[in-house]
Amino acid sequence: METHILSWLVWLPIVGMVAIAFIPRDKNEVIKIVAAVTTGLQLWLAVMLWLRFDATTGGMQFVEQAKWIPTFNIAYKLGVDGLSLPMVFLTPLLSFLAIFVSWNINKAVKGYFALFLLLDTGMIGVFLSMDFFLFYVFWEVMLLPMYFLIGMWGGPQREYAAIKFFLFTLVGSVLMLIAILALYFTCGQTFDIQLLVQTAPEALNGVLWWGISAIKVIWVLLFIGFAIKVPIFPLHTWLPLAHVEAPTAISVILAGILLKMGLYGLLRINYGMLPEAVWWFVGAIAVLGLINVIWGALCALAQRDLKKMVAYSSINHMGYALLGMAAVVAAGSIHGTNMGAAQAGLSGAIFQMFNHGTIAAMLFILVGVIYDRAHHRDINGFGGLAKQMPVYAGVVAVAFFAGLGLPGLSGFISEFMCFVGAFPVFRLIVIISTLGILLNAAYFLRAYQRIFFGKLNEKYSDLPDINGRELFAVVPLAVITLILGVYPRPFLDLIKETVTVIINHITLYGGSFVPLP
Amino acid sequence: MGEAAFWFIVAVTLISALIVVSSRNLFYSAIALLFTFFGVAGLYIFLWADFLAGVQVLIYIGGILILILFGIMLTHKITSVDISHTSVQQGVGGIVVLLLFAALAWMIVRTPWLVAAAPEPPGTAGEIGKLLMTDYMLPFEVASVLLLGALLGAAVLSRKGN
Amino acid sequence: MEQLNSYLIVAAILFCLGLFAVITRRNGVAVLMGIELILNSANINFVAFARFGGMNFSGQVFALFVIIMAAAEAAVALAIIINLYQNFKSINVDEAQQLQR
Amino acid sequence: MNIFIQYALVIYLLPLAAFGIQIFLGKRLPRQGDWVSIGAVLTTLILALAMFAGMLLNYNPDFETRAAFTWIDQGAFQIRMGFLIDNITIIMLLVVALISSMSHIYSLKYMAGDPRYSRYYAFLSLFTFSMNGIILADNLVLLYMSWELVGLSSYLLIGFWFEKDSAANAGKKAFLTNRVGDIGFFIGILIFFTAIGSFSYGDIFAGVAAGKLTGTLLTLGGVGLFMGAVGKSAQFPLHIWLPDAMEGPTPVSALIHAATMVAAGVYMMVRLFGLMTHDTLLLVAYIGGFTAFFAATIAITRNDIKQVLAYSTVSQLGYMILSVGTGAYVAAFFHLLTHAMFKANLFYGAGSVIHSMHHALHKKKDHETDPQDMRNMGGFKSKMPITYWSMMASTLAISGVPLFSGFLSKDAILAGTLSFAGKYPQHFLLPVFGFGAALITAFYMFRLMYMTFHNQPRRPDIYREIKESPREMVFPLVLLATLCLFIFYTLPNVNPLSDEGWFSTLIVARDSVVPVEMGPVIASEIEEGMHHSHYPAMGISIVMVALGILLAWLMYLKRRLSPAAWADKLKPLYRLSAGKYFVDEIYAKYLYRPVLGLADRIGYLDWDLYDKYFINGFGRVTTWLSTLSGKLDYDGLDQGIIDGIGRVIRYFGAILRGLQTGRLQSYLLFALLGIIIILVFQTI
Amino acid sequence: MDNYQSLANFWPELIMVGTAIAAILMDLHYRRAQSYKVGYWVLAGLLLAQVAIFVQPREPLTLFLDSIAFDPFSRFFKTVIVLATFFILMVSPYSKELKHYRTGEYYVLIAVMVFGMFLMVSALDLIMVYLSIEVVSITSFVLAGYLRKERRSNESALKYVIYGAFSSGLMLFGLSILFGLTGTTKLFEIRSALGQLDGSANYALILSAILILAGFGYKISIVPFHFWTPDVYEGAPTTITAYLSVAPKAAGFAILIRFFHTVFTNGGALSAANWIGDTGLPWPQLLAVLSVVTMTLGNVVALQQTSVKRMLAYSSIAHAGYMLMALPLLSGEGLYAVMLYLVMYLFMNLGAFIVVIAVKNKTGEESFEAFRGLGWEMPLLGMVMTIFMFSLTGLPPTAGFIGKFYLFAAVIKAGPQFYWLAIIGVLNSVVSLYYYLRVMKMMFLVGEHKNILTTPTTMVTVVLICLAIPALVFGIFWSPVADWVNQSLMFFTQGM
Repeated sequence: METHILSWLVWLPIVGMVAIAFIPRDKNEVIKIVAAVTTGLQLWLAVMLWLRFDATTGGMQFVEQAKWIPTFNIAYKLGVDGLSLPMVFLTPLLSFLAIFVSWNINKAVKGYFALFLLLDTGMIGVFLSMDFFLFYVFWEVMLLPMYFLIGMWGGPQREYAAIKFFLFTLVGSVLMLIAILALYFTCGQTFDIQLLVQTAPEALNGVLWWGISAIKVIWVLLFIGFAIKVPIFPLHTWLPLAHVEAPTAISVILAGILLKMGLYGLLRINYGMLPEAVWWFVGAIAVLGLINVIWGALCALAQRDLKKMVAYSSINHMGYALLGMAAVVAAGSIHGTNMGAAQAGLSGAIFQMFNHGTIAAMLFILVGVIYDRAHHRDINGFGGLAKQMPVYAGVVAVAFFAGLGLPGLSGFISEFMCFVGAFPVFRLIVIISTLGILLNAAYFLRAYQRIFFGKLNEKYSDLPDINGRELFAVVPLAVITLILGVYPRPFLDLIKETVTVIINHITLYGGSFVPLP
Repeated sequence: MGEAAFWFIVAVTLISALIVVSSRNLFYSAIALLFTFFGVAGLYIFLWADFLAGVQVLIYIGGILILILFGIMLTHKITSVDISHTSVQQGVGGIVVLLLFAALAWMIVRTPWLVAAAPEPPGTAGEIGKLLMTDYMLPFEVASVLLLGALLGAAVLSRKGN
Repeated sequence: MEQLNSYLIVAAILFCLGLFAVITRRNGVAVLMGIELILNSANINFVAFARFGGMNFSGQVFALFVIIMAAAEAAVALAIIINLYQNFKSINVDEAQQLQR
Repeated sequence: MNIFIQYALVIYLLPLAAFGIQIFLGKRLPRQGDWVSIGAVLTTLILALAMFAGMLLNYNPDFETRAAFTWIDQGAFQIRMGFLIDNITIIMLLVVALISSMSHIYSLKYMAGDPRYSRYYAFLSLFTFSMNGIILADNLVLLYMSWELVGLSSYLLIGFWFEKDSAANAGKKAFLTNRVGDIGFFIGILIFFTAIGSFSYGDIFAGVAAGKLTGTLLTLGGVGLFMGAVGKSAQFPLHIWLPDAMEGPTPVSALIHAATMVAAGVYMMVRLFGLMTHDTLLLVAYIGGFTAFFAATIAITRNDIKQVLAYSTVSQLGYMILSVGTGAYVAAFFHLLTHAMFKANLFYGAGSVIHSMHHALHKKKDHETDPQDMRNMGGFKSKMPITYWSMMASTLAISGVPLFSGFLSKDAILAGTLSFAGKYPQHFLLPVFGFGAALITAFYMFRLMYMTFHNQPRRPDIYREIKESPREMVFPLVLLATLCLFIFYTLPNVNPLSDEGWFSTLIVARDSVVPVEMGPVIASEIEEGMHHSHYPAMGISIVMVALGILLAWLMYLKRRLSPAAWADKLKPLYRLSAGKYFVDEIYAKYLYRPVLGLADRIGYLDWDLYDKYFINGFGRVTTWLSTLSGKLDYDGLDQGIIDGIGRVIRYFGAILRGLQTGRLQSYLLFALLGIIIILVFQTI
Repeated sequence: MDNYQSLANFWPELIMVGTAIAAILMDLHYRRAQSYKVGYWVLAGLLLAQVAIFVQPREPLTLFLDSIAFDPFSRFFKTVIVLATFFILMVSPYSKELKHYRTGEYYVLIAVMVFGMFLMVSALDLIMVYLSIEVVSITSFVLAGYLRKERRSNESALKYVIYGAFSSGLMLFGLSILFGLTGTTKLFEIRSALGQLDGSANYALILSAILILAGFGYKISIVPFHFWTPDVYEGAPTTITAYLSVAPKAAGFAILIRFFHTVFTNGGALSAANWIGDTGLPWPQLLAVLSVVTMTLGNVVALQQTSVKRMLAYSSIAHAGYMLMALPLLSGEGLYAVMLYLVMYLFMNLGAFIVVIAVKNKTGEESFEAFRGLGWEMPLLGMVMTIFMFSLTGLPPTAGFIGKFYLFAAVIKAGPQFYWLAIIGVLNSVVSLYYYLRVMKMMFLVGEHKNILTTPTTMVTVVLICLAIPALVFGIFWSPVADWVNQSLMFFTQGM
């Protein structure tokens, strides 16, 4: 497109960041407004993109390409398809709302919002990059602001959380770098993701490294990188800590967007470039998904810290998406080419990514609301707040019920689709993981009861209800959750063709898959 | 120049070197070093390097050894009787060095060195001078810069006051 | 026994004695002496190789440069040692241990 | 779109609109907006009546109309959402609309003055909306979604008085217990979808008929679906939530936990009866029969008036499930219909009593006495005549006394069990359960009536303040009491001993679509058999009922037999009954606590062990101790894999740093050693 | 080219010698307080030398009868050295450490050292190899001990001189063996002589190569010849530490690459070159192991440090390890990557050290504690330090990432048998993150938020910015550097 809408999306926050750099440091309000306007504009662009997106094709759209470092075949290439569009919409949305969530930041405001905008660019860049090198650069660029945002504005253990987050993710991403380079040199020396998707399966076919198929080696390296971000058990322990210690807005971003990058990477890179390995590895994905579901739910059930509980619930919810992703093998001939299940699973996984983005964001914002007022998050330390803060209680109820997958709210549909998709292939795993639905309900309801029901804790008899600014941050998310929960087609229609493309690609290279019980 | 003379010189060189590394008295070490240098100069003569032998005597004995003696005196009160010194880690060091020597000796014995017969040259100074003006002119000049730098450095470090 | 190998062995012994001095002597000046031994041993090698390798004067020239360099190095090293002595009142190498953390 | 669909759409969406208005604007509307909800629900009642009238005019047993649209279209994966309307739907819609309207009206006074009055009506509307979704669904997805939404509204209404911990707990318990059933339901759906590729009833029936899903999988699918019913209809072993659900306001109990929502399970089984294999149905029958008997035995020893009714509900639902299991699913649906009326009425009556008690206690400023405990009542008959007589009508109905509706439906069920046992004699236990429960039902219901309304007042002080409830509460009582008469179900026939009438004409048994080689239970055969066992069943049941009433009469009215003495004589049994067979305790001990313990342990494992895994074993003891002391705290940097690895790295770092002694000559020595090592490495 | 003609292409070196002499004369002219002005004369000479480098003809030649090479490869390294020297000269007058001393000779010595390094990067004769290394060594001994009234500096100089003399003694012995095997001192002739050897001399060859490696290894501080590095780096004036960590290291890599490539390979085009190890010498494995050990040791020990300066010393060891990683591959890409890395490393490492200088100027300390809260107090310093630290870690979008990227790309390209090396390399950079982040943590995360703003001296600020901008920009757009490196290597791949 001649409008360069994608470039604008990516670079607008940087413009805002530069603008903020020139504002005197004591003009806090101005800085916040500039940040809000920047992300607001970005959101508007994202909406325009959504509206102009052509849902009838599964290919890349709005592609922009420019030479960058020709000697290494590195290009500046952006593009969007049904897989990335939801995330490209979600990123500015959450960024915009997070700006308002962080409105009462008053320590080093300038630095905070500048870093925040840098983070914004990094995130959206990951979803838009169609060049592997560019992708990696954006992937890493996020780390720096994230480190400072957690480390400087976080909770009591912020430094520890920040460095843990940083180290974990870096381990993953450096392994990813090795994989990227291995792909580059074995598949015709290109970083172009679209090109690699076409060439990699052929180029790597039959290549053995130390007696192991090269495809598997690269797959595993990439998988570790993405799994840490998702995070997939047992690489998840950075998450509770980082989520708990991060300031509210950053928890929102972490849960809402950063976790999705792992799944996005798996779908875009692992599924796209190494379809053959999908067949080999899919059982493990399903099992890991199951573990994520059950483990995350049980851990959430054990928590007393509300934010930590929500953090573990993220692990749990990502498990559903993994199950959905594993469903893609249903399209294989062994399962009677059950395209329906594959479609349901994969669409469900992508939908789950988006839904968890909105729902987890809501949850974290709401946790922040209560934390701002009571200055603690101990589930057992409240009680009877429904009477004192009825509006807040209502909104939290919406968020919690969305989190536990109540029909009518979008999380239900995506979880449902993930299960429906995975069931034909992974019967036992799905059956066990449905227990997750129960545990979900258990920990959410338990927390809700302890916080809101019962006698009002006298300590909090003058707690003010949620205020307008906070509501402004939550309501759009709740509305999206509700609308997509009742009528998901506006979303699902957009990703349909892309999902079909992915499934066809994977079945094209369908290997020998032995079904699990 | 018989074989006996050669072995005598070798013996002087090595024994004095042994004293250098083992004497507890720094002065004795320095004096022994003198003999070592002389011995090496003698070996040079055996090796048809008369010019080099002269240089060895001039620079090593006339220059470096004197420097070392100065060093000893400047760092010890001249009246102090006790300029002895001790050694550390002799055991481990000895083993390592012996190992290394074994490796070297093995190498020396096993390697087919480049050997070519040649007549004894009438004098070496001329040939060396020719080389210094042709093939090794650059190193020759560089050596002068090196000396300049060393001179300057030594001066900087040993200058009194500011 | 005027053979290449005997010179080489002598050089090797001298080299090892020099190394031994360097790694065991506590006194800086004594260490310096060890270094001189090492350099002399290398020089013997050069000259011996020159003699037996068909009277190749390159070796002698090399030795010459080594001697020059040794002089320069000795001057600098002694300057440093004297300087150290002025600050530490000792030139025992192993007492210079401030920089060990 | 025909008129039925249009009506259905309005019926479906109107309560939702009311819910939205109430939630957002409720408090600002005049009268806190109760008229919005009531208006909406009365409109649905009118529309439902219109549909009912349409059905009667049509008088076609095979009437059926559908409408659907594509809700999700992902190419190969599609979900179509839609309505299926047939006679069953219409009757069910009417039941829900009627009882819901009654509850709305009843609540006008019952809930007056509650601080969250508008919220209450909002939730009621939400419930009505969800329930109608279950009824109207033509596919498993909408069914499941509505199913869960019903669970949600039930959760909200049970826990409506959330300041009470017991209420909040009960709500949570209801939701979670239901979810257990729903997991099975969900798996059942998955099995059917996977085999057939569609969620629509039509496609699924066609698919099963075409043999796309057979064998054990079909049985398991059916069992899965049935598990949903077990949860929702409070069948053993998931019955535990329903008695607790009585913590909710009484109109809610009447509407949700007696008449409609709990019947959803039965409704679903009736709808999907054709998919059940013989084995599934056997399980259904036994669960139902056992529950009917089991719950009845618990009801005997309850002293809380609502608890008696709650267990009675469980028991009656067991009847229906039993009936479905024996293939007499029409009878089950018939009982659902009659039960909705009389059980709602009983609850309203109980509510009326409690309301009155409340006022009395309030006047006396007595906060200790339990207003629901029948031991504080007695002799209310004279003070609350309308309540008494309407409740008496319902009691007769539920006990199965001729001339009342319950007699007909219960008779049909019992005939069904006899017919089934006749066909499969090895399952003789089923009729035993049925008749036994009939006896006990009559007993505990009359016990309730006698303890509450007859004899001398046990607490004269309270008795003095008792008075009849206001109009808004009495109206539903009278209306529903009227509907307990058999006549409304047998018109145009007037034969108190036969259920022939509009109902039996319009609702006829359809045969299972399960392939013949799987030995389906043929509903029409059972129906056929019922005609033969009709009179035997009637006879036995009348005897049983009479026995039950007699026993109650002797014990509680005439005091010829002492309940206490009998309890003492049958002590073990009495204890079991009084302790509700300790199901809750068993669950707590073997289910909740282990799961919570597991969660704690996993959480601990995750955070304190796994996360600290690489740290040396000594640290573990301290963290263990700190966890024991209830603290999940962790100490700064000494945590985490990263730190674990970091520790290892730093440990080696310290060793390596040890090499950096600062002693020059050691350095030189190390360098020489290095050279030798390299040399060895190189020459080997 | 004969000696006389050679002079025409010898301008940069001549200019540096002339500069040194002129500086000595100027130093006589200035009084103590002004003696720092000598630095500007040296700076002028340096720039002149750079101009000379720039205008020189491009085609490769050998000068002084094959004594030194004159080629783009050496020109590249000379430019790197000039750049590093330039920044050091800019900053030195503002270092408080040096304020107490007459600094005229300091600059003269730097000029001599530059001269030595120029020769180092182009030496083609064993004598030149030896002498040039000695020129650099002797001057750097003196510079390390320049703060003669400080014990730390004395001690550092002593350790340096003994370690240096020891290493060069080892190297010399190795060179003598090489000479004995081949009978010549010219590298090209050595190669052809070695080419005719049969396997019987392998052992001597190995021994001599290891001893020579000790000499080079000491210059670039690879394990186990690194021991001097932390102590000397810590004791020396910080300006000199910064300088030592960049310029002589670059020169050391240049001479290592040239020497080993010229002597120990079959001399074919780089892409097809083979180690003489066709006879069975396991060079690649040796270098790979040394690289792994070096980077791991550097990183792991750096974790323990309490002084930022010393931490940077270890980190520079680790970086030597990274660069060494590309050598065993013996591919054009490998050399390319090393050279590119050196350029990137120049900016980030100098930058980091200059920040240390600025902090020391302010607080008088170099420990981590000295950095507490500095990010708030001196935001600019904090920002540039962030860039340098992230660049040293190798995170995009900084120059350090590009350097690492090329290194790892070269390793990966060499084939699966080197993947383990790459994986260890990347994991090492994760470890390194930990201690680099500690600096960030001290600067920003801990310590209260002060509102007093201070800035370092203007010139230091300017230099820092001049270093930070490339450290950032080359992370995004590095084509010019890549092209430059490419041109400098082009001829190399066709044999010298």
